[in-house]
Amino acid sequence: MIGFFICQCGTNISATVDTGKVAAAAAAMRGVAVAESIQYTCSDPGQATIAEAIRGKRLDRVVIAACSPRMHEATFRRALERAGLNPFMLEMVNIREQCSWIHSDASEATRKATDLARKAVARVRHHTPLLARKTAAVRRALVIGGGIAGIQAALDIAAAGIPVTMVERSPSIGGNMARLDKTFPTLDCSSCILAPLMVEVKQHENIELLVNSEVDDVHGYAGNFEVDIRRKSTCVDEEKCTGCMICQDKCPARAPDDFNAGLGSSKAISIAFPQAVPLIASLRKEHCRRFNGNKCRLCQKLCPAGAIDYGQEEAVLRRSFGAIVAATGYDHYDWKASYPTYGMGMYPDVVTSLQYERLLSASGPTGGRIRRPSDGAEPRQVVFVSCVGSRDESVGRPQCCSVGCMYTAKQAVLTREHIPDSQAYVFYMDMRAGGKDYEEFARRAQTRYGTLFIRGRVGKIFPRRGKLVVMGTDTLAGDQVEIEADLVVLATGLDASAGAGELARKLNIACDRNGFMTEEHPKLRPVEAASAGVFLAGACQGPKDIPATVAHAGAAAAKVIGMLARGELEASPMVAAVTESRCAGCFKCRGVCPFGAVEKARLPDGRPVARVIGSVCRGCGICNVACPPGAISLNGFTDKELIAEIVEVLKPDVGYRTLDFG
Amino acid sequence: MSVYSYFPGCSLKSGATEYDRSFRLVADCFGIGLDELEDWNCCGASPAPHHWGGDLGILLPARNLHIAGASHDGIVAPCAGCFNRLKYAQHELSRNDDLRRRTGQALGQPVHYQTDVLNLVQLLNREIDPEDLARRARGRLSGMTLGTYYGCVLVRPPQIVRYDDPANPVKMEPLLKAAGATIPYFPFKTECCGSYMGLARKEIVLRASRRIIEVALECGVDALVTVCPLCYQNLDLRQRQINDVYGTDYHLPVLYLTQALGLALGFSPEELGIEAHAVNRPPSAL
Amino acid sequence: MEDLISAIKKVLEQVDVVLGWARSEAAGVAAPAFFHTPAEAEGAIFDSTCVHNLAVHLPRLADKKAGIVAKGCDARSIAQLIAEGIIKRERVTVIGVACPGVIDVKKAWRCFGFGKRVSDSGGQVAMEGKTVKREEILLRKCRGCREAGPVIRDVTVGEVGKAPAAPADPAGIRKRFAAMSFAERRQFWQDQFSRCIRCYACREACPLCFCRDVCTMQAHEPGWSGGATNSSQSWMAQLVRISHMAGRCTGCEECERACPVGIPLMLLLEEQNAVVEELFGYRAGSGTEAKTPFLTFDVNNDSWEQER
Amino acid sequence: MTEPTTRIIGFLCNWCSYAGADMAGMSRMRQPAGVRIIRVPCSGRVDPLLVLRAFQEGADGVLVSGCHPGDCHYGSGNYFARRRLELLKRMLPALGINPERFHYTRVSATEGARWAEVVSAITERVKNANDND
Repeated sequence: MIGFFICQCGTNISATVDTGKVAAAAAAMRGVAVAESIQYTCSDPGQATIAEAIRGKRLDRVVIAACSPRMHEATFRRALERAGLNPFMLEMVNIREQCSWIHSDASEATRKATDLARKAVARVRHHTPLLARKTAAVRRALVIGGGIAGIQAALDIAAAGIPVTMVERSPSIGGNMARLDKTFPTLDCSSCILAPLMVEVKQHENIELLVNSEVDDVHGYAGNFEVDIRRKSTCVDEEKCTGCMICQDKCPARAPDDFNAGLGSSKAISIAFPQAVPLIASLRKEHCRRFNGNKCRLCQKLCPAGAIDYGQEEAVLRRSFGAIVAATGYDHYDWKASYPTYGMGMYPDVVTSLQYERLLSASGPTGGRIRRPSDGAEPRQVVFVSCVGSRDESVGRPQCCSVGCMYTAKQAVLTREHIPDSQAYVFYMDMRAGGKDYEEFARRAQTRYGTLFIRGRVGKIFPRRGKLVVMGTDTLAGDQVEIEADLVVLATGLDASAGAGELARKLNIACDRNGFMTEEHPKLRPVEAASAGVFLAGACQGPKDIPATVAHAGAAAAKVIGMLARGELEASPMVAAVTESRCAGCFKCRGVCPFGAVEKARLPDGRPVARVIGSVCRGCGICNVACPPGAISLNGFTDKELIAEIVEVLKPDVGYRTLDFG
Repeated sequence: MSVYSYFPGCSLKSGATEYDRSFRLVADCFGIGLDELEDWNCCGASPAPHHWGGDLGILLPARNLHIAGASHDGIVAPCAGCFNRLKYAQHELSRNDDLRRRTGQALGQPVHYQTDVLNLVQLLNREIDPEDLARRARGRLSGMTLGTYYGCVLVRPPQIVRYDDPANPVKMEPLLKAAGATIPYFPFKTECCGSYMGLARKEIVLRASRRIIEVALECGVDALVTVCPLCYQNLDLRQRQINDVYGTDYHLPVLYLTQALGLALGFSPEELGIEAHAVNRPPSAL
Repeated sequence: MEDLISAIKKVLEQVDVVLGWARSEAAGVAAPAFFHTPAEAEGAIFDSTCVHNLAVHLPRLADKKAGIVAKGCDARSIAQLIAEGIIKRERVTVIGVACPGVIDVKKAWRCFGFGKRVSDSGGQVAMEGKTVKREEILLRKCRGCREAGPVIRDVTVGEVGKAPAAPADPAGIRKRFAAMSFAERRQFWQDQFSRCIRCYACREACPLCFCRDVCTMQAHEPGWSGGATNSSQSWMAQLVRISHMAGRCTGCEECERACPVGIPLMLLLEEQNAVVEELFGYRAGSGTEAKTPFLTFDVNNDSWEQER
Repeated sequence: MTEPTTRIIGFLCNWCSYAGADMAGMSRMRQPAGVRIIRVPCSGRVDPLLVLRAFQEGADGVLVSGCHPGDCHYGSGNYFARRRLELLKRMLPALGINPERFHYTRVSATEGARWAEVVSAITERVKNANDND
C-alpha cells in the first residue's frame, strides 16, 4: 500500500504544477492507496497528515513529491520512522528545484511532475526495509605522526579515556614545531609551549608512544584495523637508556644534524635535541664507525646503563585499532633544482627559513646568535625571499604555503630583536595575513621593526665582493632593485612530508595534486578521509599554521571519540550487498571497489563468493556495474529500481515516441 | 657526413666575420658540411619588419626556410637572433593555417617550413662527440675559466625554442669542458646585455653589460663565451665605454663559442679573428 | 599427429585431464575430446576441422589440473581467463599447436554433404574425391589471423607462428552494414533478432561467459530483458552479453559460430574490441597479467586527468 | 501539441550534478521541460545497459552527468564511468543509435548555470539528431 503526498510548498510548487491533478493521476496508479495534496508537507501538520495516513491506511511505503531529496529526505525518513515505518520505505520526487522552479508552462510542468510521480511510485514498489548495520569497534586509536597535530589529537583522544598508540618515525616527537624559535603573532617561544605537551604524551597512561617506528601495512576496516608497525633498530634499549648523553659526547663519528636542518653537525649516536621526548639516544648505523668496518665500541663501553645493543633487530608489531588519525605534517620544499638563479645551493649564506629558525633558536647550532654559515659573521643586511616554491607557476607550484608571509614577518622582527642595527628586507608577492591579529603583527614588522617590504619576485642572487646581491623587481615602483645582503633567507613552500603518499596508499585514501591527503568534503567533512575510520589532522591535509593545526587535530580527535565512544559503529544501510546464490566468484567487484569493502568468503560448500563489509562500503555502486551476473547490488539503487524508473518515467510513450530501438 | 644549410645572416657577413670564419674552421675540423643558403635574405630581426607590421616579420624568415627546403640535414643559424626568428616563423606557420596560406601566396608556391632549425650550440652538440673533441684539444684552454653567456633569444621563449633550460641553460658546458676549460656557475648567463638599446639608449646597455662583466669577474672568469653577435658587441665593443662611464678598468675578453673551441683545436688567435676584438689582450693562458 | 599424441601423454603424467580433439566418425570432422588416459590420447587429432575453442571448458575444471590443446586464438581466451582470475595459471598446461587455419565446417558440409569424412592436406580439403582449396572455406577469423603464435603455452607442437596466408574477408555483410543509416541499422538488428530463439548457444560457446547458471541474459532478476522470444527482448538480452564482454572478448567467434540461426554477433563484438583497443590500447587476452580498462585505471596516467 | 516533447533521461550523480541541477532550480534558471532526472549515487553506478534500456523504452536522448575529474565523492567513480560511457558512446552507431542522442558531461554542485546550459544545448542536439544519416 503506497501513500502519495504532493507538496504545494505554498505557491512555490503549486504556481506551476497543478498538484491536485498530479495527486489525481497518482491515485490511479497501481498500489497507491491514498494520494493527497498538502500545503506544506514538511511542516508539523503536513507530517502529521502523512503519519496519520500511514497508520490509518496501513501504508507500507510512501512517495512524497516536494523539494529536492537533498533538502528534506532525512526529515521525511524520520517522519516515517516515527509513524512506525522503516525509514527507507520512502521515495521523494523532486518537483520544486527540478520542475516548478525551472518551468513556466503549467501544463508541461504538470505533465513532467506526473511522469516523475509515476517513476517514484514504480520505484518505491521495489524498496525493501533497510536496517542500519552495527559492528563492534576496537576501542583504541592510532595516531601517525608526533608533531603538534599528532600530539594534540592523541592527548584529546586519550583524555576521553580511549587508548592511543602514537607512531613517530624519528627518534623524538615534536615535529617541525619543536624546531621553531618563536611563533607568530605572539612571539611566544615555540618549544616552551610545546614541551609540556610532549612530556604529557610520554606520561599519559592512555598513550603508548612508539618512536623510531613506521606504519608498515594496514588491513581491515573502520572499527577493526589491523596495523603492522615497524620498529626500527636504533641499537639502544629504550627501557634502559637514561638520556645522560655520555655516548653522544664521546662518539667519534660525526653525522648530519637533521634537527638543525643540516646546519652544524651531530654524532652517529645522539639524542635528537635537548628537549627530545623520549629522551633516549639512538644510533644511526650509516654513520657509525662500528657498522662501517671499524672496531669502535666506545658507546657500549661507556654507557652507564648498559643500554647499547648492537645486535638489536627490527621488529614488527601488530596492533588493532578502531580508528586511525594521520598527522604526518609537512616538509619544506627542496628549492635547489627549481631555482637555479638562486645559486642551486652553492652559496652557504642562502639558507632556508627552517634553517634560519635554527639560527634564531637558543637551542640551535649558534646558541641563538645569528651567524651566517659561510664565515660565522653577524649579518647586517638580511634579505627574505617569499614564495620560493609557492605561488610560482613557472616551477609548477601554484599553491600558497599559507604560512610564509607570517613566518617571514616574524623572522624579520626577530632579526631586528637579535641584531638591533640590522636591516631586514622582505621580497613578497602579497601579504597574506588573514588570521587573528596577523595583519597587526605584519604591520608592526614594518612600523616598529623597520622591515622594508618590497613587492616582487627575486630574479637572481649572485656574489659581489663577499656579499650576495639579491636582484629583484619592485613591482610597485616599477623598477629593478638590487640589495647587497649578508644573508639571504628563502621562505620555502610546504610539501606533504616524505612518504605521505605511500602512507595514503596503505590507508586507501587519496592525495591531491600537491601531495596532501584529501579530506572527504572541503567544507563539511574537513577531517574525515574518504576511507571510513581514517581521519586527518594538521598539515598532512594541507599547509596550516599552528592554531589551525591544533584546531584541526582537535576536530579529528572529536570525530575519533564520537566514533569509538559507543563501542560500535552504525553504517548506512545504503551499501552494496551480495546475493550469494547469484555470485559467480569472479571478484570483479573487489577489483573496482575504491574502499576495499569487498572481501573473499567461502560458502560451506567451498564455493568462493564476494562479501561486502557493510561498515566500509560507502555506497557508490561501481561494483554493481562491474558484476556480470548482477549478484552484487547497491541497496536503494538496485538495477531493478533503476530499470523500473526508466520504464515508468517514459510511459505513456504514445504520441511522442520518435526512436524505435528494438 | 652531415651537411647543413648555413644561414649566416647579416652579422656574420659584416660585424662578426670572425664568427663566420671560426665557425667554418671548427665545422671543417669535425667534417660538418656547411652549404650557405643561396640568395638568403634578412632573417626578420631588424626593426624594419616590426615597424612595418603585417606579415613581414614572418615572411622574411619563411622565405629562408623555404629556400632551405628539405635539401640538407637542417638549417643552422649561428646568430642567436637569426635562429630565434627562423624558429619563431616555423612555430607560427605550423599552427596558423591562414598565415601559411598568405605566406604561400607571397612566395608563389606552398611554403616549405618544416626543415630542422638549429642554433650553433645545438648543431655542435649534435655533431661533435665530446670525447673526440677532448682527444683533439691541444690543452690551450686548460687552466682557463670560461663564463658561458647565453643571452636571451637562444633559449627563449622556451615554448617556441624548446632548447635548454631557459633559467639555467647548460648546453655549451659539455663542449667547453671537453675542450679543457673550467666552467664556474655564472649567475648572469641569461641576464640582459641591453640588446639593441645601444642605438637609442646607450646608457641602458652600458649599465646592463657592465653588471654582466662585473659578476663574471666576481666568478673568476678569464673570458666570456657567447654565440650571439649582438651580445658580443655590447660586451666587448662597449667595454671601453663602460670603463669611461663607470671609471672601471675592465679587460675581459669575449669569445664566440667557435673561437674558444678553435683555440682548443690549435688554431691561432689570428686565424680565429680574436685579434680584431676590442679586448684583444689574449687571456693569460693563451 | 604423433608429436601431438606424445605431447598429450606427457602432459597427462601431471594433469587429470587433457582437452583436445578426436575424430567424430558420425560427423566426419573433429569433435572435442577429454583425454584421461594415455590410451584415450591415442585418438587425438589436430586438423583444420578443430574449430572449437576448448577454453570454454576450463572454468568448470577450475578445481582440477587440466591440460589443453590450444590454437593461437584459443590461447588468448585462456590468457584472459587467467588474467581475470577465473582459472589459475598453475592448474592449466597449454599445449600450443601450429594452426593452419580452421575451416567453416558448415561450408564444408554444404560442399560435401554432412557426415562425410573430411580430410585436409596440403591446403586442399577433400572428401570422397571432391576437393576444395582450404583457403576458400576458412573461417572468417582465420583470414588476416593475428594469433599464429599462442600467447601462452607450456608445450609446443609443430612450428607455430605462421598465420594462414589468406587475406582478410571481403566485406560482405560488413560492407552493407557500414553503409546503413542509424535507422536502417536499428531495423537490421530488429530483423536479425526476430530470428533469435533464445537458446543461449552464444553464451554456452563463449569461453569467457563464466557466469553460466547465474547469467543475467535469461534471469528474471533484475530484468534487463524479459524472457520472451521477441526481437526486442532478445536484442536487449544480447546487449547484456555484449556489454559484459567489453574489454574481455578475445574475438574467437565461437558465439557466432554456435548461433543456429546465424545472427552476425561478431559485427558488434568486433566493433567493441576495436573501440576498446583504440581508446585504451587494450586487447583482451594479450597476457596473463593484463587488466581490462574497465576494472582498473591509474588516475595519474588517465588522459582525463591531463585534460583537467 | 505541435511538436512532441524531446524526452531525455538524465542520470545524475547525487553529490555533484544532482546538486548542480538543484542549484539551477534555486536560481530559477529556465530549462527545456523534457529532461527526466534519475538520481544515482555516483556516475560510476550508471551501467551502460541502463542507457540502452532507456533508449529501448523510447527515450529520445540520454544524458549522464557526474563530477569533474578529481571531485568524485567516492574518489574514482567518475573515472570508471568515463571509461564505460566513452565505449558506449562509440558503440552506439553500430547499434543504430545516433551518438548525438547520448551525452556524458560533468557538472559540479555549484555549477547551476552550467547545468541549465547543458540541458538546453543537449536538448537542442537531440532534437536535431538525424537518424537517417
